[in-house]
Amino acid sequence: MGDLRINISGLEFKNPVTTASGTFGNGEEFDDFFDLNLLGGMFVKGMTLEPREGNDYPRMAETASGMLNAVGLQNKGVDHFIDNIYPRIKHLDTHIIPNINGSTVEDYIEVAEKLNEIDSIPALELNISCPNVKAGGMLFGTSCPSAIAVTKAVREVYNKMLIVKLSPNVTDITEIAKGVEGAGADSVSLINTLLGIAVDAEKRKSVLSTVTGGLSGPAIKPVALRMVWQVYNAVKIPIFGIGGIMNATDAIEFMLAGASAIQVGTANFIDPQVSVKIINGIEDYLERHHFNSANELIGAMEG
Amino acid sequence: MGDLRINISGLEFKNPVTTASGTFGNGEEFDDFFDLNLLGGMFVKGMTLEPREGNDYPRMAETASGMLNAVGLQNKGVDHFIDNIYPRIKHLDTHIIPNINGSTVEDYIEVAEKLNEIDSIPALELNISCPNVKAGGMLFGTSCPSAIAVTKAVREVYNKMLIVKLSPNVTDITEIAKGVEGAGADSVSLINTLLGIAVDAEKRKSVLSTVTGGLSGPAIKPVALRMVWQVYNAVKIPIFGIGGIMNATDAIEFMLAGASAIQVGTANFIDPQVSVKIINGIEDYLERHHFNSANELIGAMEG
Amino acid sequence: MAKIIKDHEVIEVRFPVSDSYIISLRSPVEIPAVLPGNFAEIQIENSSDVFLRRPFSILDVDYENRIISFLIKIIGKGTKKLGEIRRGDKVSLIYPLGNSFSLPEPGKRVLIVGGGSGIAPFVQLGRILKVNSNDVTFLIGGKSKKDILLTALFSEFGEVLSTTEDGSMGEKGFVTDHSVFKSENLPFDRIYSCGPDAMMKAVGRISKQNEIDCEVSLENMMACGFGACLCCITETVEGNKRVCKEGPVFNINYLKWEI
Amino acid sequence: MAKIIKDHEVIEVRFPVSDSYIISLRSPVEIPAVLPGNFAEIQIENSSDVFLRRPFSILDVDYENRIISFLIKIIGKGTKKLGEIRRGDKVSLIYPLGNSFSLPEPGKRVLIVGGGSGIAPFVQLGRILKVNSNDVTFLIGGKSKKDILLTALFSEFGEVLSTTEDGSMGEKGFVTDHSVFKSENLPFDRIYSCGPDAMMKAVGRISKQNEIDCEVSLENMMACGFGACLCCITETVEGNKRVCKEGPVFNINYLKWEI
Ligand SMILES: Cc1cc2nc3c(=O)[nH]c(=O)nc-3n(C[C@H](O)[C@H](O)[C@H](O)COP(=O)(O)OP(=O)(O)OC[C@H]3O[C@@H](n4cnc5c(N)ncnc54)[C@H](O)[C@@H]3O)c2cc1C
Ligand SMILES: Cc1cc2nc3c(=O)[nH]c(=O)nc-3n(C[C@H](O)[C@H](O)[C@H](O)COP(=O)(O)OP(=O)(O)OC[C@H]3O[C@@H](n4cnc5c(N)ncnc54)[C@H](O)[C@@H]3O)c2cc1C
Ligand SMILES: Cc1cc2nc3c(=O)[nH]c(=O)nc-3n(C[C@H](O)[C@H](O)[C@H](O)COP(=O)(O)O)c2cc1C
Ligand SMILES: Cc1cc2nc3c(=O)[nH]c(=O)nc-3n(C[C@H](O)[C@H](O)[C@H](O)COP(=O)(O)O)c2cc1C
Ligand code: FES
Ligand code: FES
Repeated sequence: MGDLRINISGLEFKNPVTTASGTFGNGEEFDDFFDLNLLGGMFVKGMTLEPREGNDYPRMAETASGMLNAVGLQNKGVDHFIDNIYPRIKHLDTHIIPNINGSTVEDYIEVAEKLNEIDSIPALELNISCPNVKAGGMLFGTSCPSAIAVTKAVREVYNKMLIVKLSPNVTDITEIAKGVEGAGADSVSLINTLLGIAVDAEKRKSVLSTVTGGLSGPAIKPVALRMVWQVYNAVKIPIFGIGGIMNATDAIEFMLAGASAIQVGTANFIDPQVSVKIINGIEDYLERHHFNSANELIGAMEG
Repeated sequence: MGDLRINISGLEFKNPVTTASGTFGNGEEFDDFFDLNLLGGMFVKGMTLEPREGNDYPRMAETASGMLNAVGLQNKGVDHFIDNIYPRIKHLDTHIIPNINGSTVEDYIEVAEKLNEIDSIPALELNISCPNVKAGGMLFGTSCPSAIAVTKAVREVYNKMLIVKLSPNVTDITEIAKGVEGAGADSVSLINTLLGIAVDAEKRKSVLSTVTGGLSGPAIKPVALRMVWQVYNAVKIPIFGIGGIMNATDAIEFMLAGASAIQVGTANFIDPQVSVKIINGIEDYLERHHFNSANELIGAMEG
Repeated sequence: MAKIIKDHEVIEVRFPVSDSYIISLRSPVEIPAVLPGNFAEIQIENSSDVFLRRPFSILDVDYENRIISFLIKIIGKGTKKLGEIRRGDKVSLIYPLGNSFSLPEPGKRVLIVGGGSGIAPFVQLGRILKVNSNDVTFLIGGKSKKDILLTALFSEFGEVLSTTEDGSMGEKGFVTDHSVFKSENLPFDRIYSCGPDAMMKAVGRISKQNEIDCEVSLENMMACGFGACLCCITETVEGNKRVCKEGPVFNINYLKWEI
Repeated sequence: MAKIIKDHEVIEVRFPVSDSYIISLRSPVEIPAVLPGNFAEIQIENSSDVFLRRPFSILDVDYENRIISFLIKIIGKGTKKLGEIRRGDKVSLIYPLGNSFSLPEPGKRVLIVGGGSGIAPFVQLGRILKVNSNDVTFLIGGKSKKDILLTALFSEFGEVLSTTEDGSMGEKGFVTDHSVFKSENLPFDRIYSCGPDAMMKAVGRISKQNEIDCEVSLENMMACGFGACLCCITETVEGNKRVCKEGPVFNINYLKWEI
């Protein structure tokens, strides 16, 4: 039986399958459907310093093989997470990784400082790529200097594993990846959603209250794979691959393109048990192709 | 009955429905399926100064609600077009618009000069966004200074309608759109394909010979609509909307988001008669919603 | 509440009228307890343009034979496709989801106002209210006679009134035009409503004016249906709440409705 | 050549073996003339992950009853989905597409080598060759007995030989191991082949060595199938050519095959 363990910057994941921020709640909603301890890790919903109500309804539009969302980081703030949510889920035997966001560098720093205090949280995902908030968010992730600045600032106050989540809405993602690597990121995760809109032709209105939203799902997989492959060839730090992963084959494609682990996003909405199926599917693949370890898949794609 | 005519920078199109370059051959392949004279216009396959063989096989991969192509501008050169192809199609009562490409600014200039000589060709589409060629191509379209430079250069030698086709693989498409507007473009067309890859998990190989290819089809529609809407709000020149248009509703969405006319691409492969259906569908829509003219749709989307 | 996600076998698709159908499916396992107001997320496969599951109220459950049914109105791609499914096909269902209607004290008088496919949750609600010894009046509205469905079923649980816009059945007009609302003191202790937004708001307004407790079941665009995505929110006095999790049933006083 | 794009009605889907089926469809209009080697582009609808049409050789045409049929092997998503279609369903077809096999002079001796679903074009070819008074030998290869299909049909037009890798039918081995190739002077004036790439190349090599004219029908990933996209090219002595338009049938000397 193939070894599914993956070591990412010194942190061991029991398998390469984790769930993407914003698509898995705090995990609790999935408790009904499978044993969360099976997961490699769990990226919880994006949090900010202060509570946020998020954007107005409608926040969702279905598109061809995908969906747009404009949730806009609705959350009760980092303190609520630490005091109320985390105690309820910390017993889980899987890595729980907060996803943090801010409007200013100071916001990011403060959230990171608070989370740094919590011993059993092994890592942080710095979201500099959310397309659904007015201030900050994606702006940090689409300019190289600001991506570097926020990464550096958080690096100074956070001394565990720092994962920076990159925006795909850029001309050259390798430039940003190299920038945050230089600024001290231990890993990058990509991609966040592509900026898109949906139009209601009958009503002659945009479907989302915010007009633009973030595109996710299988529609974006080719773009996500391309960016993972580009970044894999540009940086040395390990990559979490994200974007349209619906099954084990998709997950393996991301690993072959250079991801050390993957995050399952939108697929959770359609099949809340999909992550377990992906874990099992990777195991089957290793066996079928006579690999000893999932590590052998990373970047193993021939050009 | 609603008036379908659209005037774009002084050129009248009998309706807003045209076919996208590279997806309609030279029109001849579609002669079997419908009367080409019904089209608003026809953008012919991208041409270069010298003949090109294009990329190696495989050049195509199917993706969720889309496809990747890596054709790479296979064509017999502008002279062959002028001497052999154009004479065969010039009798058509629709605008035939060449799509031109080059590795250097000089290439673009030379092709444009040759086409400028042909009175009955009313416009040129300057492709600065092809992701499938090694030199030139998309590189012109992802940097603002080079997009401006090539537009300016062609503008000097070409005195009919100049349409610049923009790449979506950029951080800020409005910047490029404004740049080429300033450089003398009469219109912009967008989007070209998104850069993507496909991986064959069983063979652990990239599917395309070139690894990366261009993503088209309904998968990219939300991104394309977003860019059309952004560009509509940033420039004054009219827009050809392109990206995943499969039916009249899609076409109308693009017009509501700001396009003056649209180009049908990948959909031609699945239904070679789709353009006629779209023309009829727009007509129905105008009637059903009591519009007098298709012009009233342009940019009519409420936020 | 125990939830299941299982492929169910299609037993029957029946069209009482041309634009609505009742689909019955058999569960491979015991059906967990379903409360009135709960819904299911149905996956409509093999449709190139239906990516997400679709939420539908649970019409009825036959626990013994493990059969669950839905009343579905064709309004778009997914509902059309699902209606073309055939006996023996498999459909994946997640349920029971969402909260449920709260029950009044035994003996209280209840008005149930439904429109369109919004009547689906009221079969189970009506049955329970009858067991709970409530005096139930159903008021069903529609465009015309063919839109007034399930009246035979409802009449097992209480009186059934109706309105149609064209007057082809019951009183002519909207539900809120019905004479039942004309009396000074509305003879109800509780009102439940489900249907188009405008209808629920109008019913809510009347309830408020008459100080009658009113619960509505909201429709909404949902991506997951089980609380994971935060796409389906509605504004409440306590901020944005998930319609799929804290709802779909809300007391109108809890909602930030301008009525 | 007149082409049609039309919804066809499914008449029958028959599985002679578990992984291959013959599907027959009725055209709503007269079927245009179809030549051996022509193919159709079939749209497989309602499949969330089959976006493009799929190319299939035309197996046979019954002009009088307006019925066209295909022999299809299940190899992936689309071929699986199409096999689940039911009588009465509608399927959109575009045909006839591509070029066709060129006919030898009457009386010439012909060898036809097919493997897998690559035998489909040879029913029509065999029939025409018979009419053309050619002496035809069919050599059909497969993994095992169950992969050797249509032999009864082929035997109406000529002798039928076969090879299987497991020896369960005909000679054991690959088609190119067959004893028919063992003689010094191969008794054929023309060879046609269609099947897996490796098989066609092996057959091509033998043809070249023996200076026998050889035509092969190439498989290829196609986006359109009618010459519009330039996705389906193959290298020829005259540069890249479209397999769907200049092909799928090519003389091996025209191809840039290293054999
Ligand atoms: C809790 C809940 C219970 C429901 N119960 C039932 C039921 O018992 N029977 C029934 O027939 N329907 C019910 N619905 C509505 C049902 O979910 C939608 O009709 C269905 O999702 C439409 O799918 P479609 O693919 O046919 O429409 P689409 O093609 O996706 O959309 C067609 C049009 O309808 C709008 N629309 C789609 N879904 C919704 C929605 N959920 N809310 C508001 N507008 C929408 C779209 O914006 C679009 O304009 C319920 C909805 C919810 C949230
Ligand atoms: C001119 C022509 C005639 C054909 N005639 C027949 C026929 O008569 N009967 C028949 O069964 N098949 C025929 N084929 C092959 C048939 O088109 C493919 O089997 C089919 O497209 C596969 O679709 P799918 O969705 O099942 O496979 P997918 O799920 O799309 O793919 C499964 C695997 O097969 C590979 N593949 C898919 N299509 C092709 C292809 N066209 N060429 C090479 N590899 C491919 C994919 O890369 C993938 O690895 C023909 C192909 C061509 C070009
Ligand atoms: C409803 C929704 C909410 C999301 N919220 C967040 C978030 O809070 N923080 C974040 O970094 N990414 C968020 N994302 C992005 C996902 O984590 C992921 O990067 C993206 O959806 C692409 O993956 P997918 O195609 O598998 O969904 C969200 C995505 C969706 C669909
Ligand atoms: C096979 C193929 C070839 C293409 N060739 C060209 C080309 O030569 N020049 C060009 O400007 N765009 C080319 N394109 C891009 C299309 O014109 C269009 O911009 C893109 O496909 C998006 O539209 P769609 O989603 O409707 O296909 C090509 C697209 C495809 C699929
Ligand atoms: S639909 Fe996902 S939280 Fe309600
Ligand atoms: S498949 Fe499009 S040209 Fe051959």
